[in-house]
Amino acid sequence: MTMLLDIIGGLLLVAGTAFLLFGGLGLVRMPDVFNRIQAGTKATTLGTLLTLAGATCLQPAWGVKLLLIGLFLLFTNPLSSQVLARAAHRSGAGKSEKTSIDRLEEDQRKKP
Amino acid sequence: MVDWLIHLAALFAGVAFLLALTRFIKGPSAADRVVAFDVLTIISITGIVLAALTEGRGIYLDVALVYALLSFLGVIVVARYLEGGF
Amino acid sequence: MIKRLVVLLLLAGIGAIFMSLLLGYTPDNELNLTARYYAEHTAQDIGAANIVTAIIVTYRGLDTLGEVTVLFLTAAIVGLVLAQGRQQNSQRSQRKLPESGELLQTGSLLLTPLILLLGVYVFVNGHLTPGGGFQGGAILASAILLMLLTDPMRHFSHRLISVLESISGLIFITIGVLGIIYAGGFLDNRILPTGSLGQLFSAGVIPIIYSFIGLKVGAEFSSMLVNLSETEGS
Amino acid sequence: MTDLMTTMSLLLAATTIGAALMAIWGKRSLPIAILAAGLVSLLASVQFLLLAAPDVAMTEAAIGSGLTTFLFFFVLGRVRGGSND
Repeated sequence: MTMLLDIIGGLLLVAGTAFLLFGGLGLVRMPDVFNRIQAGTKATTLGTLLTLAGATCLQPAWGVKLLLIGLFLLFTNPLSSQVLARAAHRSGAGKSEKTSIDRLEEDQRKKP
Repeated sequence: MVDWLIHLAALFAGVAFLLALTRFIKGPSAADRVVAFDVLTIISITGIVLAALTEGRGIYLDVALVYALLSFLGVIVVARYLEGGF
Repeated sequence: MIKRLVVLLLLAGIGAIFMSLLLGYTPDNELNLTARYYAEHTAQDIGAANIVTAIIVTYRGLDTLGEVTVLFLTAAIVGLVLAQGRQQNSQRSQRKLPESGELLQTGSLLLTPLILLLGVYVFVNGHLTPGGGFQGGAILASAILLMLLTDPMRHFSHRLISVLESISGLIFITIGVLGIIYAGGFLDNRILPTGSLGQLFSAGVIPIIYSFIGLKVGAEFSSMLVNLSETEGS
Repeated sequence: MTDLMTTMSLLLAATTIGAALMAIWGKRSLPIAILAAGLVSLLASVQFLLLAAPDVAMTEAAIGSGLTTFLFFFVLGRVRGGSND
Protein backbone atom coordinates (compact mmCIF):
# COMPACT_ATOMS: atom_id res chain seq x y z
CA MET A 1 0.00 0.00 0.00
CA THR A 2 2.69 2.49 0.98
CA MET A 3 4.70 1.31 -2.02
CA LEU A 4 1.83 2.23 -4.33
CA LEU A 5 1.41 5.60 -2.61
CA ASP A 6 5.13 6.27 -2.99
CA ILE A 7 5.06 5.55 -6.70
CA ILE A 8 1.96 7.74 -7.21
CA GLY A 9 3.68 10.52 -5.28
CA GLY A 10 6.83 10.24 -7.35
CA LEU A 11 4.86 10.30 -10.60
CA LEU A 12 2.94 13.39 -9.41
CA LEU A 13 6.26 15.06 -8.57
CA VAL A 14 7.57 14.37 -12.06
CA ALA A 15 4.32 15.60 -13.65
CA GLY A 16 4.38 18.79 -11.60
CA THR A 17 7.96 19.64 -12.43
CA ALA A 18 7.23 18.84 -16.09
CA PHE A 19 4.57 21.57 -15.97
CA LEU A 20 7.18 23.88 -14.43
CA LEU A 21 9.44 23.01 -17.37
CA PHE A 22 6.67 23.86 -19.85
CA GLY A 23 6.09 27.13 -18.04
CA GLY A 24 9.76 28.00 -18.33
CA LEU A 25 9.74 27.03 -22.00
CA GLY A 26 6.74 29.26 -22.61
CA LEU A 27 8.50 32.06 -20.77
CA VAL A 28 11.36 31.85 -23.23
CA ARG A 29 9.38 31.23 -26.42
CA MET A 30 6.38 33.55 -26.09
CA PRO A 31 6.54 36.79 -28.11
CA ASP A 32 5.36 39.54 -25.73
CA VAL A 33 4.91 40.36 -22.04
CA PHE A 34 1.26 39.40 -21.74
CA ASN A 35 1.75 35.97 -23.27
CA ARG A 36 4.73 35.43 -21.01
CA ILE A 37 2.61 36.28 -17.97
CA GLN A 38 0.06 33.66 -19.12
CA ALA A 39 2.71 31.00 -19.57
CA GLY A 40 4.66 31.94 -16.51
CA THR A 41 1.90 31.97 -13.93
CA LYS A 42 -0.77 29.47 -15.00
CA ALA A 43 1.51 26.57 -15.86
CA THR A 44 3.75 27.06 -12.84
CA THR A 45 0.78 27.30 -10.46
CA LEU A 46 -0.56 23.96 -11.71
CA GLY A 47 2.92 22.49 -11.60
CA THR A 48 3.55 23.56 -8.02
CA LEU A 49 0.14 22.25 -6.91
CA LEU A 50 0.90 18.86 -8.49
CA THR A 51 4.32 18.82 -6.82
CA LEU A 52 2.75 19.57 -3.45
CA ALA A 53 0.22 16.78 -3.97
CA GLY A 54 3.07 14.40 -4.79
CA ALA A 55 4.96 15.43 -1.66
CA THR A 56 1.78 14.82 0.36
CA CYS A 57 1.63 11.28 -1.01
CA LEU A 58 5.28 10.70 -0.09
CA GLN A 59 5.07 12.22 3.42
CA PRO A 60 1.43 12.19 4.62
CA ALA A 61 2.44 13.72 7.97
CA TRP A 62 3.27 17.05 6.29
CA GLY A 63 -0.16 17.25 4.66
CA VAL A 64 -1.50 20.30 6.51
CA LYS A 65 1.52 22.47 5.82
CA LEU A 66 1.66 21.45 2.13
CA LEU A 67 -2.07 22.15 1.81
CA LEU A 68 -1.51 25.62 3.30
CA ILE A 69 1.32 26.30 0.84
CA GLY A 70 -0.93 25.32 -2.07
CA LEU A 71 -3.79 27.45 -0.75
CA PHE A 72 -1.55 30.50 -0.34
CA LEU A 73 -0.21 30.04 -3.87
CA LEU A 74 -3.77 29.83 -5.19
CA PHE A 75 -4.62 33.09 -3.40
CA THR A 76 -1.56 35.10 -4.32
CA ASN A 77 -0.55 34.05 -7.84
CA PRO A 78 -3.60 35.37 -9.77
CA LEU A 79 -3.42 38.63 -7.82
CA SER A 80 0.20 39.33 -8.67
CA SER A 81 -0.19 38.33 -12.32
CA GLN A 82 -3.25 40.55 -12.80
CA VAL A 83 -1.62 43.57 -11.17
CA LEU A 84 1.53 43.02 -13.22
CA ALA A 85 -0.37 42.65 -16.50
CA ARG A 86 -2.31 45.85 -15.82
CA ALA A 87 0.88 47.70 -14.93
CA ALA A 88 2.50 46.49 -18.15
CA HIS A 89 -0.55 47.63 -20.12
CA ARG A 90 -0.58 51.03 -18.43
CA SER A 91 3.13 51.58 -18.95
CA GLY A 92 2.65 50.80 -22.65
CA ALA A 93 4.42 47.50 -23.11
CA GLY A 94 4.77 46.41 -26.72
CA LYS A 95 2.27 43.88 -28.02
CA SER A 96 3.03 41.13 -30.48
CA GLU A 97 1.99 41.67 -34.11
CA LYS A 98 -0.45 38.79 -33.89
CA THR A 99 -2.45 40.48 -31.11
CA SER A 100 -5.67 41.76 -32.69
CA ILE A 101 -8.09 42.30 -29.77
CA ASP A 102 -7.36 44.54 -26.77
CA ARG A 103 -10.49 44.77 -24.63
CA LEU A 104 -8.89 46.88 -21.87
CA GLU A 105 -7.95 49.62 -24.33
CA GLU A 106 -11.44 49.56 -25.86
CA ASP A 107 -12.93 49.95 -22.39
CA GLN A 108 -10.69 52.85 -21.52
CA ARG A 109 -11.48 54.57 -24.81
CA LYS A 110 -15.22 54.13 -24.24
CA LYS A 111 -15.33 55.84 -20.83
CA PRO A 112 -12.62 58.44 -20.51
CA MET B 1 12.39 3.80 -7.68
CA VAL B 2 11.10 6.80 -5.71
CA ASP B 3 14.61 8.23 -5.36
CA TRP B 4 15.00 7.98 -9.10
CA LEU B 5 11.72 9.81 -9.66
CA ILE B 6 12.72 12.56 -7.24
CA HIS B 7 16.01 12.99 -9.09
CA LEU B 8 14.12 13.25 -12.40
CA ALA B 9 11.81 15.87 -10.88
CA ALA B 10 14.83 17.82 -9.62
CA LEU B 11 16.35 17.67 -13.12
CA PHE B 12 13.12 19.08 -14.65
CA ALA B 13 12.97 21.82 -12.03
CA GLY B 14 16.61 22.70 -12.69
CA VAL B 15 15.99 23.00 -16.43
CA ALA B 16 12.92 25.17 -15.76
CA PHE B 17 15.09 27.30 -13.45
CA LEU B 18 17.67 27.78 -16.19
CA LEU B 19 14.99 28.68 -18.76
CA ALA B 20 13.42 31.29 -16.47
CA LEU B 21 16.92 32.60 -15.75
CA THR B 22 17.48 33.04 -19.50
CA ARG B 23 14.37 35.20 -19.69
CA PHE B 24 15.54 37.14 -16.63
CA ILE B 25 18.89 37.92 -18.27
CA LYS B 26 17.52 38.51 -21.78
CA GLY B 27 14.15 40.13 -21.06
CA PRO B 28 13.89 43.38 -22.96
CA SER B 29 11.72 45.29 -20.48
CA ALA B 30 11.47 45.37 -16.69
CA ALA B 31 8.06 43.65 -16.80
CA ASP B 32 9.60 40.60 -18.53
CA ARG B 33 12.16 40.37 -15.78
CA VAL B 34 9.49 40.60 -13.09
CA VAL B 35 7.59 37.68 -14.66
CA ALA B 36 10.81 35.69 -14.75
CA PHE B 37 11.47 36.64 -11.10
CA ASP B 38 8.01 35.40 -10.10
CA VAL B 39 8.56 32.10 -11.90
CA LEU B 40 11.97 31.75 -10.26
CA THR B 41 10.34 32.21 -6.84
CA ILE B 42 7.75 29.53 -7.58
CA ILE B 43 10.45 27.15 -8.81
CA SER B 44 12.38 27.89 -5.60
CA ILE B 45 9.33 26.82 -3.57
CA THR B 46 9.35 23.53 -5.47
CA GLY B 47 13.08 23.24 -4.85
CA ILE B 48 12.56 23.77 -1.12
CA VAL B 49 9.89 21.03 -1.07
CA LEU B 50 12.25 18.68 -2.93
CA ALA B 51 15.07 19.47 -0.50
CA ALA B 52 12.75 18.79 2.44
CA LEU B 53 11.80 15.45 0.84
CA THR B 54 15.40 14.34 0.30
CA GLU B 55 16.55 15.46 3.74
CA GLY B 56 13.35 14.26 5.40
CA ARG B 57 13.07 17.39 7.55
CA GLY B 58 9.58 18.86 7.72
CA ILE B 59 10.70 22.13 9.31
CA TYR B 60 12.13 23.29 5.98
CA LEU B 61 8.55 23.73 4.79
CA ASP B 62 8.09 26.83 6.96
CA VAL B 63 10.39 28.76 4.65
CA ALA B 64 8.28 27.63 1.67
CA LEU B 65 5.21 28.82 3.56
CA VAL B 66 6.71 32.28 4.01
CA TYR B 67 7.67 32.43 0.33
CA ALA B 68 4.24 31.25 -0.83
CA LEU B 69 2.51 34.03 1.08
CA LEU B 70 5.00 36.87 0.67
CA SER B 71 6.52 36.46 -2.79
CA PHE B 72 3.68 38.31 -4.51
CA LEU B 73 4.52 41.47 -2.54
CA GLY B 74 7.70 42.03 -4.52
CA VAL B 75 5.82 41.67 -7.83
CA ILE B 76 3.13 44.10 -6.68
CA VAL B 77 5.78 46.60 -5.57
CA VAL B 78 7.42 46.56 -9.01
CA ALA B 79 4.04 46.71 -10.77
CA ARG B 80 2.94 49.74 -8.74
CA TYR B 81 6.30 51.37 -9.46
CA LEU B 82 5.88 50.78 -13.21
CA GLU B 83 2.44 52.41 -13.25
CA GLY B 84 3.52 55.23 -10.91
CA GLY B 85 1.45 54.11 -7.93
CA PHE B 86 3.47 55.62 -5.06
CA MET C 1 44.28 52.75 -16.65
CA ILE C 2 46.45 52.65 -13.51
CA LYS C 3 43.30 52.80 -11.39
CA ARG C 4 41.72 49.87 -13.20
CA LEU C 5 44.95 47.88 -12.89
CA VAL C 6 45.02 48.49 -9.14
CA VAL C 7 41.39 47.31 -8.85
CA LEU C 8 42.15 44.19 -10.88
CA LEU C 9 45.22 43.41 -8.76
CA LEU C 10 43.14 43.88 -5.60
CA LEU C 11 40.47 41.52 -6.94
CA ALA C 12 43.07 38.92 -7.86
CA GLY C 13 44.61 39.15 -4.39
CA ILE C 14 41.25 38.71 -2.67
CA GLY C 15 40.46 35.81 -5.02
CA ALA C 16 43.76 34.12 -4.14
CA ILE C 17 43.08 34.50 -0.41
CA PHE C 18 39.58 33.04 -0.70
CA MET C 19 40.85 30.25 -2.98
CA SER C 20 43.45 29.19 -0.44
CA LEU C 21 40.80 29.28 2.28
CA LEU C 22 38.46 27.18 0.14
CA LEU C 23 41.13 24.60 -0.71
CA GLY C 24 42.27 24.32 2.89
CA TYR C 25 38.74 23.77 4.21
CA THR C 26 38.08 20.56 6.07
CA PRO C 27 34.67 20.06 7.66
CA ASP C 28 34.65 19.42 11.39
CA ASN C 29 33.78 15.87 12.25
CA GLU C 30 32.59 16.65 15.75
CA LEU C 31 31.19 19.68 17.51
CA ASN C 32 33.62 21.95 19.29
CA LEU C 33 33.42 22.61 23.02
CA THR C 34 30.85 25.43 23.06
CA ALA C 35 28.61 23.82 20.48
CA ARG C 36 28.67 20.52 22.34
CA TYR C 37 27.67 22.27 25.57
CA TYR C 38 24.68 23.88 23.88
CA ALA C 39 23.66 20.70 22.07
CA GLU C 40 23.76 18.62 25.23
CA HIS C 41 22.30 21.02 27.77
CA THR C 42 19.58 22.85 25.83
CA ALA C 43 16.94 20.15 25.84
CA GLN C 44 17.11 19.43 29.58
CA ASP C 45 17.86 22.92 30.92
CA ILE C 46 15.77 25.13 28.66
CA GLY C 47 13.25 22.72 27.13
CA ALA C 48 13.32 24.30 23.66
CA ALA C 49 13.33 22.06 20.61
CA ASN C 50 15.11 24.74 18.56
CA ILE C 51 18.60 25.24 19.97
CA VAL C 52 19.12 28.50 18.08
CA THR C 53 16.12 30.03 19.82
CA ALA C 54 17.40 28.90 23.21
CA ILE C 55 20.76 30.55 22.50
CA ILE C 56 19.20 33.77 21.22
CA VAL C 57 16.62 34.27 23.94
CA THR C 58 18.19 32.72 27.02
CA TYR C 59 21.92 32.02 26.84
CA ARG C 60 22.62 35.21 24.90
CA GLY C 61 19.51 37.14 25.87
CA LEU C 62 21.42 40.31 26.63
CA ASP C 63 22.70 40.46 23.02
CA THR C 64 19.12 40.20 21.79
CA LEU C 65 18.21 43.14 24.02
CA GLY C 66 21.02 45.07 22.34
CA GLU C 67 19.78 44.12 18.87
CA VAL C 68 16.25 45.24 19.69
CA THR C 69 17.67 48.51 20.99
CA VAL C 70 19.61 49.04 17.75
CA LEU C 71 16.45 48.46 15.73
CA PHE C 72 14.53 50.89 17.94
CA LEU C 73 17.23 53.53 17.43
CA THR C 74 17.04 52.99 13.66
CA ALA C 75 13.27 53.48 13.64
CA ALA C 76 13.57 56.56 15.83
CA ILE C 77 16.24 58.10 13.58
CA VAL C 78 14.21 57.36 10.43
CA GLY C 79 11.26 59.13 12.03
CA LEU C 80 13.45 62.05 13.08
CA VAL C 81 15.03 62.50 9.65
CA LEU C 82 11.75 62.23 7.78
CA ALA C 83 9.79 64.44 10.18
CA GLN C 84 10.60 67.60 8.20
CA GLY C 85 9.19 66.31 4.94
CA ARG C 86 5.91 65.22 6.50
CA GLN C 87 2.99 65.96 4.23
CA GLN C 88 0.08 68.00 5.45
CA ASN C 89 -3.33 66.43 5.00
CA SER C 90 -4.48 69.17 2.65
CA GLN C 91 -1.50 68.64 0.37
CA ARG C 92 -1.74 64.88 0.34
CA SER C 93 -4.76 64.64 -1.87
CA GLN C 94 -3.20 66.77 -4.59
CA ARG C 95 -1.03 64.12 -6.13
CA LYS C 96 -2.87 62.07 -8.72
CA LEU C 97 -2.23 58.36 -8.38
CA PRO C 98 -3.58 55.58 -10.57
CA GLU C 99 -6.25 53.63 -8.71
CA SER C 100 -5.24 50.27 -7.33
CA GLY C 101 -8.13 48.34 -8.84
CA GLU C 102 -10.86 46.14 -7.48
CA LEU C 103 -8.94 42.88 -7.50
CA LEU C 104 -6.05 44.27 -5.49
CA GLN C 105 -8.40 45.83 -2.93
CA THR C 106 -10.42 42.65 -2.45
CA GLY C 107 -7.29 40.52 -2.36
CA SER C 108 -5.74 42.81 0.22
CA LEU C 109 -8.85 42.43 2.40
CA LEU C 110 -8.42 38.66 2.26
CA LEU C 111 -4.64 38.47 2.48
CA THR C 112 -3.82 41.02 5.19
CA PRO C 113 -5.35 38.91 8.00
CA LEU C 114 -3.66 35.81 6.56
CA ILE C 115 -0.24 37.48 6.58
CA LEU C 116 -0.80 38.76 10.13
CA LEU C 117 -1.80 35.23 11.16
CA LEU C 118 1.34 33.77 9.58
CA GLY C 119 3.47 36.32 11.44
CA VAL C 120 1.84 35.40 14.74
CA TYR C 121 2.34 31.69 13.97
CA VAL C 122 6.01 32.26 13.21
CA PHE C 123 6.83 34.06 16.43
CA VAL C 124 4.64 32.05 18.75
CA ASN C 125 6.21 28.81 17.48
CA GLY C 126 9.71 30.29 17.69
CA HIS C 127 10.95 27.58 20.07
CA LEU C 128 9.73 24.72 17.84
CA THR C 129 10.19 25.84 14.22
CA PRO C 130 12.95 27.87 12.53
CA GLY C 131 11.09 31.08 13.12
CA GLY C 132 11.31 33.70 15.78
CA GLY C 133 10.57 37.23 16.80
CA PHE C 134 12.55 39.02 14.13
CA GLN C 135 11.15 36.98 11.25
CA GLY C 136 7.61 37.24 12.61
CA GLY C 137 7.97 40.98 13.05
CA ALA C 138 9.11 41.39 9.46
CA ILE C 139 6.09 39.36 8.29
CA LEU C 140 3.76 41.56 10.36
CA ALA C 141 5.28 44.62 8.73
CA SER C 142 4.71 43.00 5.32
CA ALA C 143 0.97 43.07 6.04
CA ILE C 144 1.24 46.81 6.67
CA LEU C 145 3.19 47.07 3.40
CA LEU C 146 0.35 45.35 1.53
CA MET C 147 -2.15 47.81 2.98
CA LEU C 148 0.08 50.72 1.98
CA LEU C 149 0.47 49.36 -1.56
CA THR C 150 -3.29 49.03 -1.92
CA ASP C 151 -4.01 52.54 -0.70
CA PRO C 152 -0.95 54.82 -0.45
CA MET C 153 -3.02 57.58 1.12
CA ARG C 154 -4.23 55.43 4.01
CA HIS C 155 -3.62 56.93 7.43
CA PHE C 156 -2.16 54.84 10.23
CA SER C 157 -2.25 55.79 13.88
CA HIS C 158 1.26 56.69 14.99
CA ARG C 159 0.16 56.70 18.61
CA LEU C 160 -1.05 53.08 18.44
CA ILE C 161 2.21 51.91 16.85
CA SER C 162 4.40 53.69 19.41
CA VAL C 163 2.30 52.53 22.36
CA LEU C 164 2.46 48.92 21.12
CA GLU C 165 6.23 49.20 20.67
CA SER C 166 6.85 50.73 24.12
CA ILE C 167 4.65 48.25 25.98
CA SER C 168 6.33 45.28 24.26
CA GLY C 169 9.79 46.58 25.17
CA LEU C 170 8.69 47.21 28.76
CA ILE C 171 7.31 43.68 29.15
CA PHE C 172 10.52 42.22 27.68
CA ILE C 173 12.62 44.03 30.32
CA THR C 174 10.14 43.17 33.08
CA ILE C 175 10.33 39.45 32.31
CA GLY C 176 14.11 39.74 32.33
CA VAL C 177 14.08 41.36 35.78
CA LEU C 178 11.59 38.76 37.07
CA GLY C 179 14.21 36.20 36.04
CA ILE C 180 16.66 37.75 38.52
CA ILE C 181 14.11 37.51 41.33
CA TYR C 182 12.53 34.10 40.74
CA ALA C 183 15.20 32.17 38.82
CA GLY C 184 18.92 32.12 38.12
CA GLY C 185 19.54 35.50 36.54
CA PHE C 186 18.56 38.15 34.03
CA LEU C 187 16.29 36.68 31.29
CA ASP C 188 16.37 33.20 32.81
CA ASN C 189 13.47 31.31 31.26
CA ARG C 190 12.70 29.01 34.17
CA ILE C 191 10.15 31.32 35.80
CA LEU C 192 7.46 29.10 34.30
CA PRO C 193 7.83 25.30 34.20
CA THR C 194 9.77 24.13 31.14
CA GLY C 195 7.10 21.59 30.22
CA SER C 196 7.62 18.69 27.86
CA LEU C 197 9.86 19.05 24.83
CA GLY C 198 8.04 19.89 21.58
CA GLN C 199 4.79 21.19 23.04
CA LEU C 200 3.53 24.71 22.31
CA PHE C 201 3.39 25.65 26.01
CA SER C 202 6.90 24.61 26.93
CA ALA C 203 10.37 26.11 27.24
CA GLY C 204 9.40 28.44 30.09
CA VAL C 205 8.93 32.06 29.08
CA ILE C 206 10.67 31.77 25.68
CA PRO C 207 7.39 31.90 23.67
CA ILE C 208 6.19 34.92 25.68
CA ILE C 209 9.47 36.82 25.26
CA TYR C 210 9.61 35.99 21.55
CA SER C 211 6.01 37.11 21.04
CA PHE C 212 6.75 40.50 22.52
CA ILE C 213 10.00 40.80 20.55
CA GLY C 214 7.95 40.02 17.43
CA LEU C 215 5.38 42.70 18.25
CA LYS C 216 8.14 45.21 18.95
CA VAL C 217 10.03 44.49 15.73
CA GLY C 218 6.80 44.56 13.72
CA ALA C 219 5.83 47.92 15.21
CA GLU C 220 9.29 49.34 14.49
CA PHE C 221 9.29 48.22 10.84
CA SER C 222 5.71 49.47 10.44
CA SER C 223 6.60 52.88 11.83
CA MET C 224 9.48 53.10 9.34
CA LEU C 225 7.17 52.18 6.45
CA VAL C 226 4.45 54.62 7.53
CA ASN C 227 6.97 57.43 8.03
CA LEU C 228 8.42 56.77 4.57
CA SER C 229 5.07 56.75 2.82
CA GLU C 230 3.95 59.95 4.52
CA THR C 231 6.88 62.04 3.35
CA GLU C 232 6.19 64.11 0.31
CA GLY C 233 8.21 63.65 -2.83
CA SER C 234 10.49 66.66 -2.65
CA MET D 1 24.47 16.06 2.11
CA THR D 2 23.48 13.95 -0.83
CA ASP D 3 24.61 14.35 -4.42
CA LEU D 4 21.33 16.02 -5.36
CA MET D 5 21.72 18.65 -2.67
CA THR D 6 25.33 19.31 -3.64
CA THR D 7 24.35 19.80 -7.28
CA MET D 8 21.52 22.17 -6.36
CA SER D 9 23.85 24.07 -4.06
CA LEU D 10 26.52 24.47 -6.76
CA LEU D 11 23.93 25.64 -9.33
CA LEU D 12 22.59 28.17 -6.84
CA ALA D 13 26.07 29.42 -5.98
CA ALA D 14 26.99 29.98 -9.64
CA THR D 15 23.66 31.71 -10.31
CA THR D 16 24.05 33.93 -7.25
CA ILE D 17 27.41 35.19 -8.50
CA GLY D 18 25.90 35.81 -11.95
CA ALA D 19 22.96 37.73 -10.50
CA ALA D 20 25.32 39.80 -8.34
CA LEU D 21 27.37 40.70 -11.43
CA MET D 22 24.13 41.63 -13.21
CA ALA D 23 23.14 43.85 -10.27
CA ILE D 24 26.47 45.65 -10.58
CA TRP D 25 26.57 46.11 -14.36
CA GLY D 26 22.88 46.04 -15.29
CA LYS D 27 23.34 48.30 -18.34
CA ARG D 28 22.95 51.41 -16.17
CA SER D 29 19.26 50.70 -15.53
CA LEU D 30 18.40 51.03 -11.86
CA PRO D 31 15.14 48.97 -11.76
CA ILE D 32 16.91 46.04 -13.40
CA ALA D 33 19.77 46.32 -10.91
CA ILE D 34 17.27 46.31 -8.01
CA LEU D 35 15.51 43.25 -9.46
CA ALA D 36 18.85 41.46 -9.79
CA ALA D 37 19.60 42.31 -6.16
CA GLY D 38 16.24 40.78 -5.22
CA LEU D 39 17.21 37.67 -7.15
CA VAL D 40 20.46 37.49 -5.16
CA SER D 41 18.39 37.63 -1.98
CA LEU D 42 16.09 34.81 -3.16
CA LEU D 43 18.95 32.54 -4.25
CA ALA D 44 20.92 33.23 -1.08
CA SER D 45 17.89 32.27 0.98
CA VAL D 46 17.52 28.90 -0.77
CA GLN D 47 21.26 28.39 -0.43
CA PHE D 48 21.06 28.99 3.33
CA LEU D 49 18.27 26.43 3.49
CA LEU D 50 20.29 23.82 1.60
CA LEU D 51 23.22 24.42 3.95
CA ALA D 52 20.92 23.45 6.86
CA ALA D 53 20.30 26.90 8.33
CA PRO D 54 16.52 27.26 8.02
CA ASP D 55 16.23 30.13 10.50
CA VAL D 56 18.63 32.33 8.52
CA ALA D 57 16.75 31.34 5.36
CA MET D 58 13.48 32.40 6.93
CA THR D 59 14.89 35.77 7.98
CA GLU D 60 16.16 36.36 4.47
CA ALA D 61 12.78 35.33 3.03
CA ALA D 62 10.78 37.60 5.31
CA ILE D 63 13.00 40.65 4.78
CA GLY D 64 14.01 40.18 1.16
CA SER D 65 10.70 39.25 -0.45
CA GLY D 66 8.82 42.45 0.25
CA LEU D 67 10.44 45.05 2.44
CA THR D 68 13.82 45.61 0.76
CA THR D 69 12.33 45.73 -2.73
CA PHE D 70 9.74 48.22 -1.55
CA LEU D 71 12.39 50.41 0.09
CA PHE D 72 14.56 50.56 -3.05
CA PHE D 73 11.68 51.13 -5.47
CA PHE D 74 10.00 53.69 -3.23
CA VAL D 75 13.15 55.79 -2.95
CA LEU D 76 13.78 55.38 -6.68
CA GLY D 77 10.26 56.59 -7.45
CA ARG D 78 10.65 59.60 -5.17
CA VAL D 79 14.03 60.51 -6.66
CA ARG D 80 12.68 60.18 -10.18
CA GLY D 81 9.51 62.14 -9.35
CA GLY D 82 11.38 65.04 -7.78
CA SER D 83 13.86 65.64 -10.58
CA ASN D 84 12.49 69.17 -11.18
CA ASP D 85 13.74 70.30 -7.79
